[in-house]
Amino acid sequence: MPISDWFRAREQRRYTAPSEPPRGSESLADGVWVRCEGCKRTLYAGDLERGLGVCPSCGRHHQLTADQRIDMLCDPGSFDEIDGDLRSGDPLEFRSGKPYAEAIEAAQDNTGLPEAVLTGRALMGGLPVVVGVMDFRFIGASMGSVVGERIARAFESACDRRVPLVLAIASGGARMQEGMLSLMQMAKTAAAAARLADAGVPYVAILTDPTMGGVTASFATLADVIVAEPGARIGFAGPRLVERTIRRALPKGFQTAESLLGHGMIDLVVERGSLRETVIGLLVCLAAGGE
Amino acid sequence: MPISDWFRAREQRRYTAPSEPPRGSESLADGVWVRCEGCKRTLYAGDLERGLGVCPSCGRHHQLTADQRIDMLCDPGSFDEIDGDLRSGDPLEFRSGKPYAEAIEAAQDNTGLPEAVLTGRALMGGLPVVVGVMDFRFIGASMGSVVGERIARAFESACDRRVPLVLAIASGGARMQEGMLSLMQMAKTAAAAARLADAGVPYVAILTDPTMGGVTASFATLADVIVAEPGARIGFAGPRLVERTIRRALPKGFQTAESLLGHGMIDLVVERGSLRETVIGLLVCLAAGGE
Amino acid sequence: MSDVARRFVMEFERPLVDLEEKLESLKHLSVVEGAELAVEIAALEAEVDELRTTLYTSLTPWERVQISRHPERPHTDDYLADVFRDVIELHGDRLYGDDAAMFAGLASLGTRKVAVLGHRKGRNTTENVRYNFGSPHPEGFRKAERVMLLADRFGLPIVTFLDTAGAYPGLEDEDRGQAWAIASCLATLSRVRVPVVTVGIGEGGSGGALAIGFGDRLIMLENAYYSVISPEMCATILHKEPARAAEASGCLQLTAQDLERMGLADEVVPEPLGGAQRDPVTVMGAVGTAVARALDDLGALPADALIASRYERLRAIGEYSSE
Amino acid sequence: MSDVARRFVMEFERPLVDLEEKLESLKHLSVVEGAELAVEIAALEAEVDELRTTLYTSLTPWERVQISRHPERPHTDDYLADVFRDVIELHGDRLYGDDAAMFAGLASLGTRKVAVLGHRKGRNTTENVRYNFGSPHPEGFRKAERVMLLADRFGLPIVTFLDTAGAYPGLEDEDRGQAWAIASCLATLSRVRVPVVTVGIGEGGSGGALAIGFGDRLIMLENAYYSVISPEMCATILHKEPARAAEASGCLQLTAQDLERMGLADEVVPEPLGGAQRDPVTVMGAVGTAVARALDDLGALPADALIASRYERLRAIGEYSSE
Ligand SMILES: [Zn+2]
Ligand SMILES: [Zn+2]
Repeated sequence: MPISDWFRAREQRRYTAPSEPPRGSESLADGVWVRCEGCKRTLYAGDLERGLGVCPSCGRHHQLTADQRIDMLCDPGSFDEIDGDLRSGDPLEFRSGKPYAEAIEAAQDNTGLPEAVLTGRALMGGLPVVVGVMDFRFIGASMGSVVGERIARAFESACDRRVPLVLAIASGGARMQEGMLSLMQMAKTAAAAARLADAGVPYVAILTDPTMGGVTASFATLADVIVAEPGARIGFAGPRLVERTIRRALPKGFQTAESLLGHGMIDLVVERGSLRETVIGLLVCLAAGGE
Repeated sequence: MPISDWFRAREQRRYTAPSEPPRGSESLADGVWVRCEGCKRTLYAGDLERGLGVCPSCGRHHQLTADQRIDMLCDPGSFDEIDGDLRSGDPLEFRSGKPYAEAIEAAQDNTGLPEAVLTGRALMGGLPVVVGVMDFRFIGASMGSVVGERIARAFESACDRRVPLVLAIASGGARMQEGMLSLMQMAKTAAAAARLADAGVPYVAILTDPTMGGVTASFATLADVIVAEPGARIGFAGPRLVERTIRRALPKGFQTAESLLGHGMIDLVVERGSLRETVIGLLVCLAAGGE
Repeated sequence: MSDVARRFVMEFERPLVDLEEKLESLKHLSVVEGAELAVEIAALEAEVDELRTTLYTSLTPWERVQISRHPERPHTDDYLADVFRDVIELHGDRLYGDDAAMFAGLASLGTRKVAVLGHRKGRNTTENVRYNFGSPHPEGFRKAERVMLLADRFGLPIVTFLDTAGAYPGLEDEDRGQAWAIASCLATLSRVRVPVVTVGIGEGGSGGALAIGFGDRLIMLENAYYSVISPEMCATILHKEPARAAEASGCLQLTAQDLERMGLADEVVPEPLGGAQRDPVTVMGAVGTAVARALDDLGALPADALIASRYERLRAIGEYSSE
Repeated sequence: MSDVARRFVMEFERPLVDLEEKLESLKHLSVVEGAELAVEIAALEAEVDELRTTLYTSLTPWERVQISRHPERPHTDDYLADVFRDVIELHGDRLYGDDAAMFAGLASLGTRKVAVLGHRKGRNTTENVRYNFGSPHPEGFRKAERVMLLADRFGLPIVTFLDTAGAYPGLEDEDRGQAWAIASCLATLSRVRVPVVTVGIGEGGSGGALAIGFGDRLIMLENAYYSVISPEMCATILHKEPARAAEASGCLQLTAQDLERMGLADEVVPEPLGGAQRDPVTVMGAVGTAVARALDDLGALPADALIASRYERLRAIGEYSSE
């Protein structure tokens, strides 16, 4: 299906069956009007929504919810969640700042999601894939035990079934409220990624705004092909920490997708409107040799 | 055998049995007095010779002949040449400048060597190795068909016998008088190096002054461990070409072993007096795991 | 003929172009002054035709080198646009930078998916600066190696296009390990378990070409060259006179025909009289066909046999005697 | 006691040091003024002893973090000098640079040859600047990965020493792919077919420690820490007050004891009262023994079983429920 048809199909699906609003779709369409952080203009929420969260005025790619991301990436109705039953514990009984247990509950209430990542089986352009999407609203899409476990299982599921893995990534980094259990998710997901690579099964990562810290330094950058959305902030250390370290102002564009493309770190910067098509094109290529 | 004992043994061997001077040893000891290119002082040739070609005044590491290199690296009397019967042809009938056939003959007469590399089986600290040493006096130790063939066979011999390979390298690059046959020796030796690496057999390269062009860009830098002698000039493009390209003076130390160490390209810069010991130490380590 | 004046003229074409220009002005006169010049024009046309045929059918190696460098000659980007479909460029070495002088990507060739590598040259100054005149930095070779490994992992054949005067001889390139980057490409290219087909489309300059320039088949365009050293540099070394490049070109045996004779090239794709720039579409079509045919042949081999034969192919190169 | 004044004093040691200094001056007086102060001195000595014991046997997590950062604590270089023999440092990533903040090399441990990786900290300002205070650049991680692969190829066990506040958060480090370099280390370390034994000897700061910080065994010194984030940064994020690092240290459960309880550390090597800097030789000896024992255990496993168990070990980390 060409991308234009698919957009039309998606529109129809969304607007002819409005009885059940998609889980978590309120973020961008909270009110009727929203403010674009890029151009500071006030936009009609419906316009932004229809434009896949891309500002019609300045082109800024706003964060998407997990469900919006699934909708824009997967063939309609094809997403079949796996491991949706996993829930975070509070292994450190972390009480400094907002108690962790409360933070999780608030995030769940706010997003309607069980955790910061959704993983499942799906189709993309008719190709079976394993897909994972992260939702920044959920405690900054930080990687605790559940995120690490679902990501690792997604790698394993792709490996076992020999179907490509597509991850749409956003994250503030590790989830400090889970301490070392969180840090070790980096090693765990990287090990799972290494196994998938050794098995010769494709893995395409889509880095979205923002992708930082322990997630960038583990599974996110171990993909066969790394695609990023325009303007996405991508890095390891937070920009404020870098600024304090170097004691001067950061250059314009530092840690953006475009800057990292120039530094050789990512394969492609692709606008959201072409993203699905590009990823499908990549999967078709990477899966071709195995036939 | 500690290196000091070995030096003593070597001295004895050289001076108690002077009846047959080693092939090609005239280069450094041509007359009684030689001039050091490092400090411009005039040195007693015997002193330079006894110091393994290292200037006692400024420490400059002068080029060694293939035989001197074998003497300083291998256990006394252990070197057993292989493929010594290979001789260069003149496939392009290259006549521009000095005719190639004449250049080869002159080099053979001048050095007593059949070609710019000697390869063979030997012992180093009692360990069986395959060893190759290049002699810059032979048409700048450029890589033609014979050099490429002997190097490739050395890799294969090390691979077949599963003994480490040690190459003491010097070269001006490809041998242009053999045209594309010369260029392709880069791919041939690199392919042989790749096979040795995949077989898990150690390969230590010793880069000496100078190691340039097609040799640096093929087998020389594919070693598991790269050791260089102090002050050795190592690079791809010749310094004059680089200077013409960038249109300013080259910085001090450009393309030296020390500079490349700082740029992360080589493992160790080792003085000639410790070289044998260091290489043996490396071989002992790298060979240990296979036991 | 009206575009004669705008055409890029190679040194050796000058006599022909002078004649062509004379013919053109005669024709212009003829329109103005009547038909009395017809005989003279016809004679001149015959002379032009003869010279053109003589000139282009007895090209010296140095003249071929000039054709190989012709700015209007089809470049890697042209092949990507004309011969392949669904091209997805892959950027960056994931280590230091993205080198525009080296194309790397995935594409369709007919019904086949392949990885494509190629040196890039521009058509104008802006492009040439961007592509560094086709001379890669270490990050270009490291990107190429990354994509070789990607192709290897996913069983995609590799098609490479050679069009470089050589790796860039810059100061920082040396510091960042130009030699290391090329050597690593060579080792990787020798061991990838997928078919590798190389096409010499223009310049094949030394190690910078070789880094993506060998494999299971080498196809050369009629006027492409492949050489251990540039003719100019060879002349400089031998005679301290770059101007003796023509002589050096002959000595180096760098033409497609030389390579075929030496058994290094498997196939020479003919070009129209005067060079590929005279009819790029036909030439590119022929290249596409030749590549597809080579891939058909190679696709029949199991991977083990493929890399064994690639190794034997390399091992057989060289001329020497055993005394 | 005469070196009290010259000793580096950690914040929490101040009351003890004050008392020790008072005791010392009393003793000095006693020498000059006669023996009438003996009773007072004896009382003070008892008080000092009691305080010392209390202080050092009830260390808070934050106090342990301070001990882990003690400048006189044995560092990687000290272990290389004392625990290993025939150390050969290997330099460079073969891509961009050689990072002194990361040691990589080959060495003997008893009769065994191993590869050693370790963050490096200095003893003085010159060394600290040279070692970038133990915070590696991307080229440090890439060197480490290169040596991991070398060890893998030649079947050499890997021993790593953790002692870093974290990867360096510089501008060029980001541009050169700090995250990519760390991720690549993690993937490689997870799949090398040789035993990997990690020792936390001081600071274990976040991704920069983890890059060489997991494997088949994790041994922690009693006062080493290992944390997802530095206590100061955690306090800044939670409360915008770095000064609340003590509180954050407790919350993060970053001590050797915490790690052992959580099943992440396999063994805790005890330190003398006050920290490893009080008796480095004994501590280093104990570490050497622990590493050798771990390698003995692991050496019995075939490579397939080894990497399978390493993977299972990682896969088991995490706490969650299934609803
Ligand atoms: Zn906007
Ligand atoms: Zn001197």
